[in-house]
Amino acid sequence: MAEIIDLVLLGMLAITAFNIIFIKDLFTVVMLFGIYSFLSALIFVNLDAVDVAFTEAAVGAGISTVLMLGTLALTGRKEKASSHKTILPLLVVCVTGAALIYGTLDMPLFGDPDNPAHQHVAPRYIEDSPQEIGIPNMVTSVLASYRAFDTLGETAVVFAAAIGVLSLLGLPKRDRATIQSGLKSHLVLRVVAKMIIPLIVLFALYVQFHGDYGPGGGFQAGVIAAAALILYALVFGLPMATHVVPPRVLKALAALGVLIYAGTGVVSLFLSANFLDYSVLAEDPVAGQHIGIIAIELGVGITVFAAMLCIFYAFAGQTERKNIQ
Amino acid sequence: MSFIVDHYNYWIVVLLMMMGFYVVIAANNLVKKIVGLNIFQTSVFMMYISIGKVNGGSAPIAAEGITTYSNPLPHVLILTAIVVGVATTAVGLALVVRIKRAYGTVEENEFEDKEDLI
Amino acid sequence: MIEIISSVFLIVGAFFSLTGAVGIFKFPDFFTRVHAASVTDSISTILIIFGLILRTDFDLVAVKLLFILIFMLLTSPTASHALAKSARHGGLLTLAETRSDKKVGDD
Amino acid sequence: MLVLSATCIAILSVMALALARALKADTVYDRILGVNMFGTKTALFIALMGFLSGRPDFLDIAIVYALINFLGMIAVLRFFEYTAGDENQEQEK
Repeated sequence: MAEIIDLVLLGMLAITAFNIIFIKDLFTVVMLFGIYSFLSALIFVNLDAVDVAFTEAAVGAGISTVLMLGTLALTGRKEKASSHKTILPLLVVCVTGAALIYGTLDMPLFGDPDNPAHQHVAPRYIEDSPQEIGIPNMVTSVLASYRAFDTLGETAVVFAAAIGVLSLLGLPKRDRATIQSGLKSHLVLRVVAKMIIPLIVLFALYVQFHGDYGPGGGFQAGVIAAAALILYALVFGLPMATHVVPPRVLKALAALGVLIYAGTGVVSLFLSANFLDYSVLAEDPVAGQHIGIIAIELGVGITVFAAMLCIFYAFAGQTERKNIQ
Repeated sequence: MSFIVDHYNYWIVVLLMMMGFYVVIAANNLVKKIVGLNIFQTSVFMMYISIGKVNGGSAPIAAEGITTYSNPLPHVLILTAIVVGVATTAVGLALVVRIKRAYGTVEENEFEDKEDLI
Repeated sequence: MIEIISSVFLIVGAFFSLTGAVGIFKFPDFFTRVHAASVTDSISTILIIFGLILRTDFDLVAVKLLFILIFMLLTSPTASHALAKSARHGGLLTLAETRSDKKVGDD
Repeated sequence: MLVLSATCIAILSVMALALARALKADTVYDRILGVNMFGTKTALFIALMGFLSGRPDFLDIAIVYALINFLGMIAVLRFFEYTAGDENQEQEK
């Protein structure tokens, strides 16, 4: 059954991607890209990667689509006819594809338990991490403890991307609240949005702190919390949203998250252990690991939330500015 | 037959990668190029996750009565890669917005006529 | 017994969602198509989620399913409503209106 | 188990039909309708898949799907209201 589902989903994915190539209306392209993200997340669920699916659904389908729509609002939705010759790109792509397919012939079989990728460190993570770290979700323990350096780097990249977008576009001024925006005429929508936004924030908190036991964690929780405020901004207008969470606070929060993460590492340094080795944070090493993971997941969540919301504010601020002119 | 069953996942992933790659090099519009880049990126993610799958395995969250788990390592790598991917996409889109403001167009072939404006 | 009830719920829910999918192709104009999609969406969500709840041990999983149900029952009709309103606002006409327009045009 | 599989296949075919609608649509609103239907059915499909694989504790993903689908719809509507004004202005010019 899982194989059939996999095949059908991959087929739909290929059809969607194939259509994206030929459609000239960029708005449709972005909508299809949303479907594409949803489908790939479904495939991740089917291949047992629940955490990855969680992230792809929230980030890929949610935030990417919103940002792309914001860009389209500024740049126009029609793609002009291409002047490129299509032969050369097609040739390059076919040669690359043929080389890769030739490469896959030597790949280990799909789903084979003797695959070399499963022989090296994975057995250790699977067998020892529930005892060593004390939490059932192996992805979280690898992400936040064994490979904590890597995750620190990723968090810093997200932070840097937010800085990059801000330096390119700038944040909206806070007291420009005079412009009319938001979906004023949709009364039902406004009422329902008011009802579900608290639910979303609650769910984000659940994901943040339940990430040790089920799928979830700081990355996903940050994005979901940002999605709640993006929804608020879309329905009630950007000025209202910047009133609730001012951009100034977001800048501080984005830095604070990275600081919490790195600070946890420094604390463990002071307790005469390695950087980001949480075992010394409490008397019992397992409890120490747990404290450390909660702390750094919190840092990740705060940074991702603030960075995503900053990026959204920057794009939304641009569209509002265009509206005035 | 078993050869196809053992490899079809990789082949479709390569196909998706080719489509994304084609959009990146053949499309004129910068926004579409970024969409293509995202398709390419997702296909790479799928490749990793396919490698991590174990037949008869289950999601790598410890539970009673389950003995085989899929490999958690690719999941970790891809989880962070997705978030970083959207962050870089955001930077790319921000650049597109600035290009639109500076040149008045996001079509690649129209920049050449406007080079003297810089 | 519970198993059978749950199966009935699931099958009826799947049937309704299939009718909805047929509806978005077969109905003549956009507003009837929204109708087909949104009504069957709600009913099939209710039936399938209830069918699944009966298969749980009534623990956290059942609560999560209920949460999904509440969430989807709030958002899905709202989205359909907003979409239809937006289409109306954007100047889309119903089939009857298009016909009467044509008649006026013919005269 | 058989019933679950059958329901899964039914939902999967509904998703395929919704995708077809999103790809081949008369108006742009039909396209959005297809995408929206696809999203809600995907959320249901995830819930079903959890039961099918015997680990139903991953329903959080279905919640995220429902949420993101709604967010996407609102973003699209907002985009419409926004660009509609633009097009009117262009016509006036």
